[in-house]
Amino acid sequence: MNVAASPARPAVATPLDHPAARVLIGRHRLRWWETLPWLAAVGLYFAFPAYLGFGTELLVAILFALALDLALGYAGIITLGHAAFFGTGAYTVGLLAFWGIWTEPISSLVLAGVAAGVVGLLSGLVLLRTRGLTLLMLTICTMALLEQAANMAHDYTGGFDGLPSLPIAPVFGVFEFSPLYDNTQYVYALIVLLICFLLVRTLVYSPFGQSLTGIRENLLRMHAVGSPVRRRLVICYTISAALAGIAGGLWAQTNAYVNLSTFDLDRAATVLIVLILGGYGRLYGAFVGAVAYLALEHFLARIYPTAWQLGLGLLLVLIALFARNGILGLGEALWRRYGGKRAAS
Amino acid sequence: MAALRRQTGGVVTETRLETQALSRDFGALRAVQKIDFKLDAGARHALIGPNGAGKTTFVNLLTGVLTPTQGRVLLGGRDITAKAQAERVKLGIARTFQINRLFRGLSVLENVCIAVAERVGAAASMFYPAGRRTDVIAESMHLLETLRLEDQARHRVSELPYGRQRLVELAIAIGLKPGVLLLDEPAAGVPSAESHIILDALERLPEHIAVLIIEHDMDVVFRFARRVTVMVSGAIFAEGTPKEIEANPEVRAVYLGQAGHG
Amino acid sequence: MDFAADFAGIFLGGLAAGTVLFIVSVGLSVTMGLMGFVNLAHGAFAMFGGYVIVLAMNRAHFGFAAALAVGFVATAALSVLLERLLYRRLYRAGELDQVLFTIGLIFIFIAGITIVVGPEGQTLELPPALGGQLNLGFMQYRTYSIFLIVVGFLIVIGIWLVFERTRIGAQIRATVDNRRMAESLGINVDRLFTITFAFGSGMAAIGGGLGAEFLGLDPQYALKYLVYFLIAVSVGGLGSVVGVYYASLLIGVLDFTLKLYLPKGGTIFIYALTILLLLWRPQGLLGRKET
Amino acid sequence: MSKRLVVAIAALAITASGAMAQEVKVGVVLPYTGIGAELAQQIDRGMEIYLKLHANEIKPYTFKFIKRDSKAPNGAEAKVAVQELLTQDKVDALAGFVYSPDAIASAPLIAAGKKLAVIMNAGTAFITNLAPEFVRTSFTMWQSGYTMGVAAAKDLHAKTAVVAYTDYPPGKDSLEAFKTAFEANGGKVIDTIPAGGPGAVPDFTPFFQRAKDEHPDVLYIFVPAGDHATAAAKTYAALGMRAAGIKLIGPGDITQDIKLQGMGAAAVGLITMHHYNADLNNPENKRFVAAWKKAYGADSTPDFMAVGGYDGMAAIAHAVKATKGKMDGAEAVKSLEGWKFNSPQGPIMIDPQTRDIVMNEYLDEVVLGPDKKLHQKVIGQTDHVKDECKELGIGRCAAKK
Repeated sequence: MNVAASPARPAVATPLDHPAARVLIGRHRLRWWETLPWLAAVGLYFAFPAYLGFGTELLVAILFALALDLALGYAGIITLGHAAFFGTGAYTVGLLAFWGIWTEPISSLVLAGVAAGVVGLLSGLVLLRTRGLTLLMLTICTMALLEQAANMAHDYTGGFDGLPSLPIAPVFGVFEFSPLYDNTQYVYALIVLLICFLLVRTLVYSPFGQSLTGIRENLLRMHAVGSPVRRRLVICYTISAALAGIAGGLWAQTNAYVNLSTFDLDRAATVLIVLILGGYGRLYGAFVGAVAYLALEHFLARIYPTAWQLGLGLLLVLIALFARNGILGLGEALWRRYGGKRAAS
Repeated sequence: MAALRRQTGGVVTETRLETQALSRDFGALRAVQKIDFKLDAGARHALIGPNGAGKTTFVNLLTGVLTPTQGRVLLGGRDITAKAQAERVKLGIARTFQINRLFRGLSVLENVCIAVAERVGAAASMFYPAGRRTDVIAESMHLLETLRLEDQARHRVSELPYGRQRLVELAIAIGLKPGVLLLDEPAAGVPSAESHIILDALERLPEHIAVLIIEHDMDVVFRFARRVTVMVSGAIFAEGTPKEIEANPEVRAVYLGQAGHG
Repeated sequence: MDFAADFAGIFLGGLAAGTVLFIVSVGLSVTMGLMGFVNLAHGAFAMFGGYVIVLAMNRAHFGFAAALAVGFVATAALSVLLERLLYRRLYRAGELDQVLFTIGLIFIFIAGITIVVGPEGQTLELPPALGGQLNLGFMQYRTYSIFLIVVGFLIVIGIWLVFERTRIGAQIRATVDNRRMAESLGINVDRLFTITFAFGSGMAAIGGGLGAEFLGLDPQYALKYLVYFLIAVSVGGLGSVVGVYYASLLIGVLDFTLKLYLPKGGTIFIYALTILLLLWRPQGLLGRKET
Repeated sequence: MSKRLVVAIAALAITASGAMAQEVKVGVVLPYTGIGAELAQQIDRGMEIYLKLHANEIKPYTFKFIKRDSKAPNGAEAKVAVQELLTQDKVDALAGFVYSPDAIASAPLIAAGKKLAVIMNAGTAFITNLAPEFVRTSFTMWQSGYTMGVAAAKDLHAKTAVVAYTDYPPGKDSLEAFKTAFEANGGKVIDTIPAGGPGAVPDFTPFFQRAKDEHPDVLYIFVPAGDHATAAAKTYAALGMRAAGIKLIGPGDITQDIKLQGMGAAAVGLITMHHYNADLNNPENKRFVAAWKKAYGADSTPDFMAVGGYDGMAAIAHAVKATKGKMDGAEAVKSLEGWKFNSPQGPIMIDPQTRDIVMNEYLDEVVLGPDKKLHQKVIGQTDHVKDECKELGIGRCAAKK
């Protein structure tokens, strides 16, 4: 922890001992509670084996929300078109498998990520010149164009009905996906999520991630400190798109089908809501939001299949009114108010 | 470096930043017209003028936010007119804004770290924790100490009083280690009780930096500047030492007369 | 049918389609431009108004004009209530919190209408005078389309006059331009918001009623046309009434023409057009350029 | 509106017979919310009316419905619902499936779960090939489309036709079916116009204007029932196409009974081909409609969706009795192969090869009745219509043995 001492003044305590510096130095270290979501996920596997189908959907949703968080939560790219990449990934896996070209799951996922990343790069280069409502509309329209393209190419994509009963090879040639019991799918999805999560976590705590935060907080200032803002945004958008593509590929594999819904506004809007609900720009918002939203939707719909939207709508309105920055934001505010004693400064 | 040298009062100085016939139109409006301007190394130069005189437009032309309709911008003798804003920053032109442009949700230290990381070229690295770049953190912390902001280093910028926020604005610019520093009304909006902290900080700026300050507050101008340029209606109206400017009856008529009591 | 009549037919059809888009979207443009509030629930107000209008006609046997008036008033009243109680708290929140809030509101509207009225679509029976064909001298055309075009034109003239010729219009323009400045000039921005919001929602209601002939009316209305409203607003330029009018008509006519001659392209045109228009003018046709 | 999760139909369990009431669990997967909510309600009620009218025949069995919302037509929710119904609730049979993607997404699960799955609406032809447990009591788009193609050429004496269709699989299927039959019988389809998607209702004016300019004898349209169909009929009327000598025809989806009155006078003269309308004159239908109006109000009416539910419930009841309540998947399916039933739509049968329904198709014309309401008058009838897509082995319908 020694520093090249500044020549100007003999330091009594080095600058790095300052609490503010200590916060920054230690921020990327793993905390004990960060294991909790993963323990919970493992726990679910053993405690509720009957819910693994829903659990797998949840894991995919978390991954998708995490991908969006990188672009929206960290870099402040407000998009309602992220399903463009989810769909690209899903159709990459789907087309390869359905037409018998390639069924090996892990390499298919990589291809899904690459395909979505390319789409992200190309669209990002064009779209990220704009901001605000304009960017939002451009992302929606790009997504809609891809959806229409997939619909028009129905001889290959199956159009609205999609591609059914995809043959997915066993993972490592050993672990087969059973349609009825999602044990393999669940574990597979969990491991993919973990790997992607570690990547995102590394990125956001890197100087690159810090500069994305800077772009989100004040774009003009980032230009004024000499940051190549456009390039950073495009890189971030591309990575985010690739991760969304992996999420889409994973969805296609675990469900063994793909259809136009992977491209639709509903999916893009849902992932946005999930992220805002959980709390954007804070890694675990994707987890909290996905669990809260999807679980509520799932179980409310079982109890009250004709009007579950009422409960969901109330939840969203209440969180928006009373919590800034989602459930995690609410938790943080409560913690600050009642729980955490502020460290002396 | 083919630096330009010239004689000013018997001392050899070096021109850091220069404009030649710099103009900018907004539609039919000529906001800046044919400005020839020189900023010397180590200068403490003030740019004054009534509202709408084109001062901020001029600064935006210098930093590359706006592209000129005509004319050139030279840095150390090198033509940088075509360079983008970010490139000019790398070449050593930093600025502050009239209205704070800070990373409001981040801590004071992080605000400075972002600038420093960008300058030292750390900011592009993606797979290495920012927390391990202790050189960046130490330099930023040190800078805060010199500005006497260390006690606020942990606070979110949005929680600070306005005067301190202006200081963070300054810290970010200094963190870029500029050769030319453009200060757009650094004391604007700061309550008079706090304005001394800004002035103190300005006086402690490293001597070699060429500083151009846009300021309305004449106390600040006369205390800080060694040279003053008066801009009116997009053109240079007068230039000289503070004493000369104060004594210039035409300047008094168009400008000081209306704002001179401050 | 000769070429001129063909051309006129296309043009009128496109104008009618664009006018519907305009009437629903104009309120959204003004409120978003004025308050910077991302009100995705605008379509829900249009839907609510449409339901009030249809139910007033079908169950309470109101006339068409009377029902439109009732729809306007009821929706404006509801929006004032919501603005005072809920929206107001979120003016200073981030746009994402506003998105969350307004989507939540859409869900509540959808569930509410499903529970109270039912999931089935409602049909609006036009007065006989507006059905059928109208003889324009050189050709026959759908009476209701002509009616819509005229109404849309009157609305845009009306709003323009209010904006340009009245005190409140001047205040709105000043506030859209620079809110802080407007406040310092003593404009009661809060009150202005409420009035504009009520008016915008009322207009949405009228649009919901007038557009039901083309767009139908069911609980999903609030979501399924949202993108079109946003397209009109973004292409027109935030806060610009005339811009939204031009954008709606432009999109209406181009989309109509392309669909007629190249129907295989499906809905691709409207999205491709939007992308091109927005890349050409990111701030919208008549939006203010950001500096 | 207040449907509970579990609706136990137990009213019938009381009457003496000595036998222990045995409960059969049926998982019902329908879009209870969203754009399909109204369709779900029809099917739901159709099933209930069947149980009401046949309380005596189904003894000693009782049915417990476990209802799950399949929400948007994307298959994802339906798939999770089917999975949980099979693995958690251990249902004896599955029923519902309004949207084809829902059935398609669930197919691998149903094949693995080996339980009878009765499709009560989803009309994409090839679905029943995806799992041997699928039995369809509704229809495929080919049944009405193909029959209409024949009738248009033979009964309506049309030489040329333009087809305008909503651009999604049912629309494309219907187009394909109509075109195949129409051209096989001497007609010519001169243009096919995709007219928007199934989500938002498009403005049909440009599409119909194009059709009008082409002067065909008939304009065959397939659009979703409801707002789409109403808008299409109104546009047809507003453009004065009837006066221009163009007949508007289509499958009966566009004159769905619950939407018929809303279409107004514009619908009069519309000619459709379908297996059911609420005005059908047979004793089974009279009993069905009467029971319906008694239960859900005089203003409400069943439509072909409801009949799909009614017939599907009949199929399940038959399978339950045939397997003595065991409901082994293979046995249940076997008991339905060749099963005949006297439905409100007339006599029906399950094709033993394809597990698709075989039924009568009626050529209907919309007329204004003396009660000032719109009715459908049968002007022609084709008996024992099979799914021609599988008969002809077109595309993915080609049977995989």
